[in-house]
Amino acid sequence: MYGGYQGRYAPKTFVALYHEPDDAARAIDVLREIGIEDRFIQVQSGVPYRAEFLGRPERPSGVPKYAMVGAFVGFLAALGLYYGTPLLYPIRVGGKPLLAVPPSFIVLFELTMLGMLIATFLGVFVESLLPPVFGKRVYHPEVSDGAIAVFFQVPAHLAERVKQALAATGPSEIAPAEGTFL
Amino acid sequence: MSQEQRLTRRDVLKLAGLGGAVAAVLSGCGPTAKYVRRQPYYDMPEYARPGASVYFATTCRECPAGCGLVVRTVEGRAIKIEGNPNHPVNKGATCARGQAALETLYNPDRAKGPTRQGKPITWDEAITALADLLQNTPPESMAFLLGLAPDHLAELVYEITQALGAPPPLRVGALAFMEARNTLAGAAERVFGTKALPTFDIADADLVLSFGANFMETWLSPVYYGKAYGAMRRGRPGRRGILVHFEPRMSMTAANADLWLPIKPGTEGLVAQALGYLVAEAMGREPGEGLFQVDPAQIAQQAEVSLEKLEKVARYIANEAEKVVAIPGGVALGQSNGFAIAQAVLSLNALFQELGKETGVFFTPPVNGEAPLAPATLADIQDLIGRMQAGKVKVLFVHGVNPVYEFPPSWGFAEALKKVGTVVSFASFVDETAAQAHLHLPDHTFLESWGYQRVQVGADRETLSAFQPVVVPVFDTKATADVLLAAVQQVGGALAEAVPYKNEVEFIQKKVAALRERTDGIYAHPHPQVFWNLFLQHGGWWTEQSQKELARGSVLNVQVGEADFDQGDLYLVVFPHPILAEGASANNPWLQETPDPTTTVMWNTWVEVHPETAARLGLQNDDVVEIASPYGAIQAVVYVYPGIRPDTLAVPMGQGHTALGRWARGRGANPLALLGPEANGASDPAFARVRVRVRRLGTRRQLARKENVVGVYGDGRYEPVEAKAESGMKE
Amino acid sequence: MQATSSQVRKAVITVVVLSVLGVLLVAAVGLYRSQQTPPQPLPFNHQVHVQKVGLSCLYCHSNANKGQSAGMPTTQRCIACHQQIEPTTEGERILRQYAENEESIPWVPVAIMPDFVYFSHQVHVNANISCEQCHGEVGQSTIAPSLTKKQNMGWCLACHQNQPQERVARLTSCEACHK
Amino acid sequence: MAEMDPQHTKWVMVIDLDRCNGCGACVTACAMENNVAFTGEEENAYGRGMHWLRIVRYWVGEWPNVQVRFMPMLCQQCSNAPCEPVCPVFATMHSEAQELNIQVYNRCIGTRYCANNCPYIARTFNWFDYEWPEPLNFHLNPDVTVRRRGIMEKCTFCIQRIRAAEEEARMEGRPVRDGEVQPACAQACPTEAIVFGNWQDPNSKVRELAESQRGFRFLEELGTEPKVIYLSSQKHEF
Amino acid sequence: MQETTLPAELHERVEELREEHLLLDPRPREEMNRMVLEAMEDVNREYIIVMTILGLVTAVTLFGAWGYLMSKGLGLAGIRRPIYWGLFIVSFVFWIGISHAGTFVSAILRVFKAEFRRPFTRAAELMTTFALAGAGLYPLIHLGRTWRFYWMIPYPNQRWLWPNFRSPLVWDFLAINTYLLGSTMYLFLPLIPDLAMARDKSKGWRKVLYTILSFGWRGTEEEWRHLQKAIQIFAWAIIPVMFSVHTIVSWDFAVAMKLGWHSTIFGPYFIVGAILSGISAVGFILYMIRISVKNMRYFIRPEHFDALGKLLLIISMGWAYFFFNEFLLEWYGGEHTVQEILRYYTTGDMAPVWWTMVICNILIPWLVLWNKNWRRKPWVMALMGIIVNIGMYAERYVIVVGALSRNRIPFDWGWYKPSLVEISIALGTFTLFFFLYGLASRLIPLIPVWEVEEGHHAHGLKRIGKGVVKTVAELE
Repeated sequence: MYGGYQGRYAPKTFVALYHEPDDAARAIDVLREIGIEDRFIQVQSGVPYRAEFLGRPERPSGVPKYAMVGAFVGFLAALGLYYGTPLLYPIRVGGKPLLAVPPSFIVLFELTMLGMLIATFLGVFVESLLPPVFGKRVYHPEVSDGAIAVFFQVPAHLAERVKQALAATGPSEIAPAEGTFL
Repeated sequence: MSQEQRLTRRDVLKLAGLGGAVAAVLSGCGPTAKYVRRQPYYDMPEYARPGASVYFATTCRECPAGCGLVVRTVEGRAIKIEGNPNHPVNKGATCARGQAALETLYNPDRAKGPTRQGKPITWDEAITALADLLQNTPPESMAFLLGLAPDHLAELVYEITQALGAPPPLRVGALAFMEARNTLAGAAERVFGTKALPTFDIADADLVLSFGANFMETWLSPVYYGKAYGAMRRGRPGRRGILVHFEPRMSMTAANADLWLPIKPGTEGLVAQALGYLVAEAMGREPGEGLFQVDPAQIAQQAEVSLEKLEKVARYIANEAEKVVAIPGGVALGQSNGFAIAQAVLSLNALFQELGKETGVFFTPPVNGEAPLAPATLADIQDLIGRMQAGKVKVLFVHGVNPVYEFPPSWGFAEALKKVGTVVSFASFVDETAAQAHLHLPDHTFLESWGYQRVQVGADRETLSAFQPVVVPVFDTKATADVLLAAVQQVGGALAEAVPYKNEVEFIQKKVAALRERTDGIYAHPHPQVFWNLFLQHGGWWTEQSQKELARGSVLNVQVGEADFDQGDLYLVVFPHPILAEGASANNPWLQETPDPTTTVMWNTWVEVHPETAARLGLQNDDVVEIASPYGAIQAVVYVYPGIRPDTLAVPMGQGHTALGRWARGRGANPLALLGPEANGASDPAFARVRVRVRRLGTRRQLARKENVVGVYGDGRYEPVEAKAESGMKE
Repeated sequence: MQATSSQVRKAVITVVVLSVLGVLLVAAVGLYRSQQTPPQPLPFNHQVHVQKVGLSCLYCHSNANKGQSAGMPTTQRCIACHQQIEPTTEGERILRQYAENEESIPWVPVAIMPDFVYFSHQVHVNANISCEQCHGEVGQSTIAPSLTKKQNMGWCLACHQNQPQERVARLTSCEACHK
Repeated sequence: MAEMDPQHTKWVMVIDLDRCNGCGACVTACAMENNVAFTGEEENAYGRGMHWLRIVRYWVGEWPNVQVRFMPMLCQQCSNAPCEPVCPVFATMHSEAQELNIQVYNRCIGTRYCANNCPYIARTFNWFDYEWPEPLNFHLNPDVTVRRRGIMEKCTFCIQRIRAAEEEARMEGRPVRDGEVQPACAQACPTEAIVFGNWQDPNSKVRELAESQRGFRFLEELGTEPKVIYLSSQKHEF
Repeated sequence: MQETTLPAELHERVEELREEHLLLDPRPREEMNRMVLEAMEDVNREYIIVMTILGLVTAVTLFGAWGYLMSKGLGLAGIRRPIYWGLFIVSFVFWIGISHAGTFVSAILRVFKAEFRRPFTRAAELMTTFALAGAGLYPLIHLGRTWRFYWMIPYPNQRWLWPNFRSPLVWDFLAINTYLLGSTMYLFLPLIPDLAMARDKSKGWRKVLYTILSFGWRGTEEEWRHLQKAIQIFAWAIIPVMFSVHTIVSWDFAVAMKLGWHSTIFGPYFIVGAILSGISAVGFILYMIRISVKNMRYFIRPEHFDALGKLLLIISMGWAYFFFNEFLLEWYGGEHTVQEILRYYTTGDMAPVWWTMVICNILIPWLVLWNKNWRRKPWVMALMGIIVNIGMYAERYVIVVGALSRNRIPFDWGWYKPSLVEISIALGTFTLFFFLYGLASRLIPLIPVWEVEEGHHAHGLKRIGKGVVKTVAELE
């Protein structure tokens, strides 16, 4: 965020802590009124809130795409294993055809599902950029106590103004946020 | 197995793979550990190739029948026993016992070397001791007990005893008297005029009447009879021979019969005569016309058999059958009137001949007319035991038989043995007799031995069946013939002159020398060495052409009479175990593991009890019972057996060893303990005359059966499951 | 909190690196050891026999075209030539000893076929497969060779699958090689 | 088929139940040829005998007309073998060349599914590592793997003998002759009840026997297409 | 929550509702966090003693016995010809059945928005994972050559061999692995926020552990969005996987040419049986958690047992339906062997086990569970959990051992006696399960706090006339 700015224009991150979603939603409105774009605001919460609750922009999750790709890969793997490996070394058993169709559905199903589940699982981490191997990130530990932390980035010279504006929304705390390793 | 075996008589068997140290492959965890490690030869015989099989022809000595074998060996180890396809007795087949003979050879419980009073000695010491005995014992106080095999040893011992002036060797064995060989030969002499064991030619018979003869199991020559039976059943297109069997219990032979008539023990002779009467009647003969003077209806009642069934059989013989054979044997000959029964049944054959039917009794011609030494009679044995008891026997030599185990204890052999100064056993195993022997000079097993056997039953031609070693001796054993000859030479003098053989092979070569003159053999060659090689290669000598000559007999009107029985509640049938026979090979694990055909029992002694009798006595499967006769008692496990008369019990022989080895010792019981000393009229033991009481002991022991009791009999109860059996078998 | 986090990161990285190194080390030692030839009762030199003397493989391994096993030469076969040669090397002296004692030479096998495999040299030799095709250039080695090619099931199959069409089914069926 | 196809044989066994007298020679012969382990009394009493070939014995009828039927039972080498497809690792498979049901011991991992699925109960399992105390192990057949614990085994129609005969025939450039291959059981059988041969050979003994009116295949209705053909016993009734 | 608008005269009723329903009885998040953490950190002496005993017993009875079994051979188990599968497979099917609990609770109930699930989804999912861990051992234990199990895995190798994909055991292998991986991931995903919470609130080694496990979770909008989407996908996707697992297990039997097994209804029959045993086991586990873990009486209340009881009753009826179906059709057929199998089950040696099955799975649940008061008693439900699981174990025993004891050749029927080693291993998996569960109860938050809090947000009271009712807002 704000890459390239130095000195008093250098961006600074602050956190405002709320205990009610209503307050947090108002705070976000305030920030937006001040002119801080949505992409410079980040909300952390101990329970999931829908975007609409806090007046945040709806964005679709990328996880289903992973699921689909994973399922597809799993399906292909199953196809390869079920219909490919017997051709590599044909071994006949029990008068059954080498490439028997009915049992293939079982293998296809299982591996498709496995691919899908693994991809979905990994998708969460990739999409959320977890674990944070690339550096420090802002966090407020009270989030896990149910607080809603609203992080926002402002150029340093605007910080005081924003803080004052937010005070009206009843935050339990407004403080500069430091990135940490988690 | 680590001694260095040096080249012996023939370099043929010098195989370094075995001669050197034999060790399991080092990877002890893998299955390879079970194989024997292969090593390169020091000097490879030209016939051998690494990893390739070499086959040696020899003869089976698990029983005296003399079946020809071909033994597959690989790098000096015997791997598999196969039948010799050209052999006139078994024509390529073998029985279970022959198959398992490799376990006799490689049995870990074999005697490992000569011992005196249980302590190992060298063979030189052993031979010196033996020479000492031969020299310093008055000849009349020596006694030799030999088995029915091998014949060459019996003949050598006979020569030695003749030279010494000692009593001739007695050939004995439990199997021999269970087969009632003397009775059969005696009856054959009376009916057919030949004193020899008759062979019954059932292969092309239309009907076989078997009076107790368990000819498919162990009787005389089971593989010959197996072959003949198969041929009788399905050997001729469109003609199928029928088997009718009379026996109180369903033996394996009875199990194969089309009609099994469980007649009352002891009435076999009467039934045979009644049947003869009925056949003659059906063929339009008037009673009294040289026929058995009997009343069939009364006999049927006496024998507890349906007259109607007998009449049906008689009509079948009269109208349908061209060739009919009547066989006496097994338990029938062990009755107190066994000799009469044998004559009555053999006479039946003669009667059929008279009636214009074909019958099939023939005698295997002895090779060059030399008959083997006959088995001892009960009187001979009792005489020997009496002399032993009286302390008149100073030295007893025992080979090929285990009398302490094989003679019923009531004969008193074991006690008499204690009065013998020196007992010399030549057994390959530390059996019950060897365990009491002063000198134990273990012989090779037959797969390591030279020798021959004179075929008495089953061959239709003169047959001398040869033994040859197929492997080098596994343990430090020595051929008894060689040991005796070495002792004889050490004694020297007149004895050595009278018995002038350097070793066993020379003796055998001399014995077979006369055959070189014969031109009717399967091979002929005047040169001794070539002839000898051919002899070994073929596994013996026999004539090219069949010499089968069906014997003609005369009908004897014997008075069969009633059989006598001892006091007791139930008749007892003691029978040779179909697999283990008399039990000499009871230490062969696979023989123990082969299920008995009719009960599927393995590894133990059972007593067959009819379901009704079992219910009456409160017996169930697997109950341990005590069976007591006036002569002794044994414990056995109840097998509720649907195929036995309710008034009869049956116990197989073969178990109850107190020695012999880990797989035989302490297993089951020996029913010979129940038998008495009476004879059957022909000086064979009347083993069927005993009657017993049975008592539940309250303990149970699960019999190892291949069958499932529930599946076959229902939940522990006896219920014939006909429908179930039939569902799998199209009839 | 930061300190703890970086300690954790360091610890995790160290453990991963160490275990990778450990696995590599074990593999390297194993690989090295598997390539060593076992000590033999006498130092036999194939090169001398094959290249200098010009013996064919079948002279000593005479059963290769007759049966399953190629066979090792008997002591007699060795000494037949060597009794005419004055022993100069250690190996020749040891050989004489074995011959004098009438003992077979306890060669340590370098190629132990598993006991569940059926393999016949005869069939392969008669199918015009040269010895070198499987055994490599044994004739050039100076010590008892370790197998130059990894002989495993896939190695066998590589050849068996590459056969005229009508034979492949038989040659790739399990019972063709497994007993 | 006029010519025998050397690439394709169909081994068939005919068992004449009318000849079979149940003597058990086949059982022992099989064990001796194939290194079948013995397990002793206790194990056998608990149904753990290793017999590849057993003689099934049935009682038929009521006293005194009770009769016995013997039926040697072994792996039927089914063409549609139920045991084969259930093996996860192809340890049991169908040989196209031999038309046999092959058990690859060293591939077996011991799921025992094949044994459950065999309607003939023809398979036995190595419950333990069985011992052949030295020197009893000397007679072990080097052509047959000694199975260790955890492995399923069964009758192979003595495939080692088939292989040896085929190899010999191939070296001599001729087809395998009828009767040249004999499994241990057929070889030992005193009554010649067991006959073995190649179905593809139109002149073979098995072909002639199998076409008998008495021929049937056990549990044929299951569609397993066994390659053991039984000839039924027809006892004469008096 | 808008209870301020409720009139005072309804106060009593409100209190009643609040006591009844966890989700109407909110507590501050900090407090719930504290309660959960307290429960986790409550490593007291009793706990250590119990866990030590469980651990030692597992080490001996399961792993010790297994090692012994492997070194000697499967003969140590009571299996024999023709009963080649015994207690191991019975236990395998049993544990696979138990493993259906978690998925059923947290996937099916989640999809159908059954709100009462919220506090115990994790407890149930843990059961799935640990039951699968136990179940997964059995195919290995039961192998004759366990050390060769990897031949079932499809991977390129020098043998050029692949597994036989036509074998039900490979289907099994794939399905169990899919299910194990899937359900473990499904357990883990909703756990992340709770682990992050634990990370924030703990010290020492726990902090290290949770830092690693929570993957740097912060609770940002994106994280929540992706997580919820993923949970949604999982909830839908894991259901067919779950069905497939037990169906395939049933096919192990049903595809066999074995009378008593070869039945078309085995798939659904097994699934219903699995859910029956799973759900009843959840009841037992919840009871155990409630009595043995600190602060859990707040989270796990009679309402949950009541709901489980109702489910159990329905599923027991479903099971009875399938069971009757299977029995009737076999009874009606004329096959000798099938007739014998049924006779063996109902009046033969197998009768005690068969009747145990009928009584425990049908009779007792039907007699007890219709009664709301009994359903609401935690100990009753715990008892039901034990009884039904005894019944289900018996069912598997009957199917596996019973059917194998009878075949088409009466000569080769058999009987089976589990050996000490087998029983020891079977018991060992129980102790392993409880050991793992006990371990987990102190290592990860047993209650998904964020889900409970979400539930608190979603639930409210509404006055209708003079009454007051519970309302649920759809948050997801």
